[in-house]
Amino acid sequence: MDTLPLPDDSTAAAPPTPDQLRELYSLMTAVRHLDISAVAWQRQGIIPGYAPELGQEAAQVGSGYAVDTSRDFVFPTYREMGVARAMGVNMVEYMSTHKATWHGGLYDPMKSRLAPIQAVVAGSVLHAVGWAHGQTLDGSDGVALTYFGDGASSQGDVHEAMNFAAVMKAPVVFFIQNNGWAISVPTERQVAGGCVAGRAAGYGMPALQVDGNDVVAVLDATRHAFAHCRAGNGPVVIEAMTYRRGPHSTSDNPGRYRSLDEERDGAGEDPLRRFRERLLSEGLADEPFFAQAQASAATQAEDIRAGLEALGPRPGSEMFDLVFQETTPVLQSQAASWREESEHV
Amino acid sequence: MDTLPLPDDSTAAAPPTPDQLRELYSLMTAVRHLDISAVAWQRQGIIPGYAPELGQEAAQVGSGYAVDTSRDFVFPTYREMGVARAMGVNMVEYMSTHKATWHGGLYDPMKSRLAPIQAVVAGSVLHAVGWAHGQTLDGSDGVALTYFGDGASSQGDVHEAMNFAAVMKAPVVFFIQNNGWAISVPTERQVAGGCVAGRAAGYGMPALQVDGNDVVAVLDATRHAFAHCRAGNGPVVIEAMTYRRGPHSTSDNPGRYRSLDEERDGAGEDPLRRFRERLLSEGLADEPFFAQAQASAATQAEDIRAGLEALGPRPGSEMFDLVFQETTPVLQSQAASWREESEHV
Amino acid sequence: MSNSILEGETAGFRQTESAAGNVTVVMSMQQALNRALDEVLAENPKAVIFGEDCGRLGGVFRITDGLQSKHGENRVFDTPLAESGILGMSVGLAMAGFHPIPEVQFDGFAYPAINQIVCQIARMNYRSRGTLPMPITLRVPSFGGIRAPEHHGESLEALFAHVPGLKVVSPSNPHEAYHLLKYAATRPDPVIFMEPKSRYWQKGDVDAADGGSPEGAKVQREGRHLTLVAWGAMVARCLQVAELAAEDGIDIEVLDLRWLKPIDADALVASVRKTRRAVVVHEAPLTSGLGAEVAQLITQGCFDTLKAPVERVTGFDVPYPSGDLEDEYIPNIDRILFGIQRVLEYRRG
Amino acid sequence: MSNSILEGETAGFRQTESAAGNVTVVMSMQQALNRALDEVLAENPKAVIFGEDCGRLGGVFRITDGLQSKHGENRVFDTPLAESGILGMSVGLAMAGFHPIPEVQFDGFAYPAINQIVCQIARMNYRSRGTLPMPITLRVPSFGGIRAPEHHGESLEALFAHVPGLKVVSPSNPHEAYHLLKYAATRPDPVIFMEPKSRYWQKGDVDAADGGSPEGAKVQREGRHLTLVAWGAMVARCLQVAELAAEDGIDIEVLDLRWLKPIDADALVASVRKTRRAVVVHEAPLTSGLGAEVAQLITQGCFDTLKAPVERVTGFDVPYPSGDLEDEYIPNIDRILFGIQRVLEYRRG
Ligand SMILES: Cc1ncc(C[n+]2csc(CCOP(=O)(O)OP(=O)(O)O)c2C)c(N)n1
Ligand SMILES: Cc1ncc(C[n+]2csc(CCOP(=O)(O)OP(=O)(O)O)c2C)c(N)n1
Ligand SMILES: [Mg+2]
Ligand SMILES: [Mg+2]
Repeated sequence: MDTLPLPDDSTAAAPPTPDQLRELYSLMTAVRHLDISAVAWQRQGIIPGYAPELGQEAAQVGSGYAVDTSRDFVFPTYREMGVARAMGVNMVEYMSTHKATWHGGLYDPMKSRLAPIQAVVAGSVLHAVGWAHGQTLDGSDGVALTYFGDGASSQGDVHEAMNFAAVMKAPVVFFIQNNGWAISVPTERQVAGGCVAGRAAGYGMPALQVDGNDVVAVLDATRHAFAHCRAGNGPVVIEAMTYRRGPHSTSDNPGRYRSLDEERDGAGEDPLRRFRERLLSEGLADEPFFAQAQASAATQAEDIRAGLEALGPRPGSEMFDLVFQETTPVLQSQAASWREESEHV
Repeated sequence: MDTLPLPDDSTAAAPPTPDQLRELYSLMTAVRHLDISAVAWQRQGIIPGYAPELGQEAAQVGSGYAVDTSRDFVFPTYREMGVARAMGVNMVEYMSTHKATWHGGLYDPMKSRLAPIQAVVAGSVLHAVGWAHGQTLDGSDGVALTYFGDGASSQGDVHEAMNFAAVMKAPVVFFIQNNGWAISVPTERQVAGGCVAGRAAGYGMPALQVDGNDVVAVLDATRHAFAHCRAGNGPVVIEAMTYRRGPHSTSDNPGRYRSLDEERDGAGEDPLRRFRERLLSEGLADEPFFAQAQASAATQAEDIRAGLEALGPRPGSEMFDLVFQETTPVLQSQAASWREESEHV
Repeated sequence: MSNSILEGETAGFRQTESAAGNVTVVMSMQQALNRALDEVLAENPKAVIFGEDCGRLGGVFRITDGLQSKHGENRVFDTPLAESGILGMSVGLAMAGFHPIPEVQFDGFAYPAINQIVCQIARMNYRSRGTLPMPITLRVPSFGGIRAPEHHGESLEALFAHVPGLKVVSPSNPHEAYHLLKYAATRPDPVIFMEPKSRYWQKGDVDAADGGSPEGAKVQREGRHLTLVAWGAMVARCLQVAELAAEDGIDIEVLDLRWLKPIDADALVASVRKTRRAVVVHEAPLTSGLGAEVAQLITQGCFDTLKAPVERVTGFDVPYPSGDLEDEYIPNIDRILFGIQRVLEYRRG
Repeated sequence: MSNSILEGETAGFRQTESAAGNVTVVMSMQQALNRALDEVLAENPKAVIFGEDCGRLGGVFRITDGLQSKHGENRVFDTPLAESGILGMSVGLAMAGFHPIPEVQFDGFAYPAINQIVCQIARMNYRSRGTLPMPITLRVPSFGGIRAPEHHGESLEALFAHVPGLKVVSPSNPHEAYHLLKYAATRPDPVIFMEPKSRYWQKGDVDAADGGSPEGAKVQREGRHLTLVAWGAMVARCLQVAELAAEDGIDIEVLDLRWLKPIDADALVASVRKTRRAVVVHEAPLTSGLGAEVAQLITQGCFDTLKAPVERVTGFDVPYPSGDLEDEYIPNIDRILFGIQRVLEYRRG
């Protein structure tokens, strides 16, 4: 399961340069900081809810960093803040979904190359396959990268997507973050066979299972998978083994289903600290660099908070105007009576 | 993929006796005869449609014969006439579905141990898992046997069923008849990875791929699988490689998507003729036996035709009476006005 | 399914010239739909057709007959047997700039795809604030009447019409089929195109040059005494009923609703303000069927002129039955006449 | 979702004795549902509860809190994350003699299971000619109002009510919740139990000994001038509206429909024959919503006494919006009052 024959154009999957490694660290630091801040903002009432990605920074930043936003397209779930950040998405617009401003987020998916936030578990995995097949039909070389969880792997749509992709040789990377939990249900009660990557062989697809807490390993696997897809070899499964260190969401209380001991044992090493030690030991970064990354992360989070606080509610008329490209008389008349009644009050 | 460690109680999977072999042959002959007759009946206007199982007699009779109707339960599709026959289901009641008398057929599923005919592709695979889990909860030793096709394997429900069954160690035998086609779509454009059995490993389930045109091999595999399940070892996948020799249904014209040459190459040896030759060469049956089996098959088919022709339409009141166990005032009043208006005319 | 239903017409079209100089061609609805798809593929290089058995076989109803060999395997292709997959894939193709025209083989097999239809196709334009339009035309052979197996005779219009973000249309004859499909398949929004499968092989005049307005409802027969509202296969039946009633001096207007979402309330109200009586006919079960919406729109718009409550003649609240009973289930001429009678004879209590 | 919504009540129940000697207990709807399930499990050894996070966690809304530790892992268990799997498995369990009480975690996640619900659960009794009953009680936390993520605020009652073979019920307060769930979960037919999630933490009196009839609709407030028809969370809102209207001398009857299938047409007609005016309120989009059915049943039964067409105050034909806009979408007090006003001021043209 763990090997993927490199396509000819192997420079596409070259190892990261020192600059890139430092950039990865800065990104992970920013993501970690924003994630912890968002939980605090929820407690402070600035946002009504949030789904933390604590512990998944390496899996998210490593994979998102591999995306070529000039041609690829990414399909997130509700927990891919780190991917969005690594891809350079406007983070106020991204976080607006958690402020309950607009479900899909306010960012432009076409410009960002990131599909709208998806709250249906496994909801967009098939979209990635369709988009990828569109590349084949167009003769383009974009690759679809679709994220989902260990829990999502149980959904029928994931099977249909893998089968379609493999039958059609669509350029899709199925990126599973196996974070050990689907809300309260641990992987061993969710994923028969023990891992999602093990399913790929049944579809005649290669799979890479990687240490999802090692950002370089994740980046490397993702780059390999992209190169494989781009060379016309069909879909690839990547399963990044990681851990959801926080609650499922700010509404969740993990104490009801796992003990602190279990958390400590399951979580393994902190991906951020681990990367930091690696950079230090390899002499690629020093304390001032880390301090600077941290300070920048704090500034970014502050800016995002300010942006979120400045964000007013969307005008109610958007409810009506954004349903269709071509509106209907019924919607227009509903909009008119909505306007009348809300102005009247 | 092709081995299944025998559970301790290996007598449960004993090879068939000569009497049983002859019975299998008689059953296959009866099924073949009824199948060909049913196509003729459709042409004659006796029944409006039919889904032939020509070529799948070994797969169906061999597996259906393994069922212990005192404790197991079988979940068919729309093409399991041979299974029903091998299980001893009343064949007029079974065939009534093709006379458009009642969708599920008129047989009693509880007494027959055969769920109603299922027209949704992959529709009942999950039912088998639920029924099987019920055996576990009850501490009973029944096994669920669920049939589906190569086409059906693409449905999300099959994945959910396999995953549920494997996670819960439910006593289910997933029996795929890979007959090469899903209407006009050949297996290679349907089943990524080339076979359904190859998927089982991903769920940590054993799988047996058998020559579906060899009735003894099918019986043997099914008995092994039942013994495995009954011993509490969880689900098993059996993929019987066979061929749909006829059209998809009496509405279908295979000439539009496959040539006669392709049919000849794909179909392989006729399972009935092959079994006959084996019985002959092993000295287990002779020409008078075959003639007798054929005569009996013809009589049975005639009786079934007579039974079907005698079958009147069900009373319209059943439309209302069979919706619920506890009817509703709305249904009663609809039934009343239906009765009034149809009597009035 | 009986064999005859699935046998395509192969003969050439018979042409006649109308007074206005338009050329009308006699063809079946299957032929009209096939021709419309052929033209859509020719006119829009981004249009793609796919589904179960759509390619080589040309569909179990032959609606896509010949299209793969003419337009190539990239434009018309078979998918694996998974409806959620087909519709989910459509979303991605639309995001990539295509105009997907998927087929669900039969009405009842839209259910496995409902999640993708309701939660994805219908909402992606909204969720993405208009940046990811979903120009998806989902063809669904629909409704009953062909003595088919279970799940092959369903009427899902009430479900679809309730879903924000979908548009729903159903043609009643070959002419409507040709024009409405060409219109639907060029829209930037998702349209569920419900084809009345029992009418596939009925022939009728198609004037390809002049379809009239493709939007809203259409009066298929003018009348003064009562409005019959119907769609799909029930329109032809209502026209038959109107002929019969005419023999008794009852002059019935038949309104072909065509668009089941958005519903043309103005047309309903205009017709019933004139006739002051209405019966709505559909195959789907009564309760929470689209007939309730139609009746309420009429009542809302014509309350002061209505002579009797709007009557509904529909399928019953029972699962669609097997062939032997389907004539008991689908509104037949007698039941529609009884409904008309109830309305005509209504006296305030 | 905000945190407070999901915080369970842990304090003991406050008891009071009524005039009739019945003991009423003050509890939240979450507590009432939890108690009902506890009793159902105790009374019927074949009852089993399962779904996503139902076991150890006790459900994201804590409705099954403590039931696994009390009744064991065979009676209350977690499944993998697949709604079609959960409902499909329910069919098999029912065939094996169990009474499954599955949970779908949120309304919007019933869509992936619609195929199993519509084509299997609702039809198995019919298909099997009554030999395979489907005593399945599907609990669905439903409707909006909690500023939740997308797909967590849906109203599926019109869809469910249209499906032959299903029964559908929704409680409006803790007392109804306790009794209707106990009733639903002991029926031999499939019942969709729609829980108004925005009301889970509201407390009310529960008289466990005396629930009254569990069937049909229920007048929650008597009135003379107009009938407000509602279900689920909208009942409380309508009661509020009635209080406000009373200040203006308008005496409103509030009819809690409770059963959305079968609908208690007699109760609707009885109420509106008295008040001669009706407004139906629901959160679901207007078009093809259950309000159309309710309105049509009223019109059909009260045509000669109705003073104005039945008015519908509902969600709009738009996807359920994000938290910031949900108060614009869900019928609020003002919109209901406007609807009442339109009915009261209606004059024939
Ligand atoms: C179809 C569907 N069912 C249920 C839910 C409710 N839900 C949201 S997240 C979640 C768990 C998902 O687990 P996993 O896929 O492992 O992703 P993770 O949350 O661990 O990132 C559930 C059950 C949903 N959003 N969609
Ligand atoms: C959910 C669903 N989709 C589509 C169909 C229409 N249909 C009936 S049989 C069939 C092909 C099934 O192929 P396979 O599973 O290989 O079984 P076989 O017919 O070969 O026995 C199709 C597409 C259906 N009955 N159900
Ligand atoms: Mg997870
Ligand atoms: Mg097949």
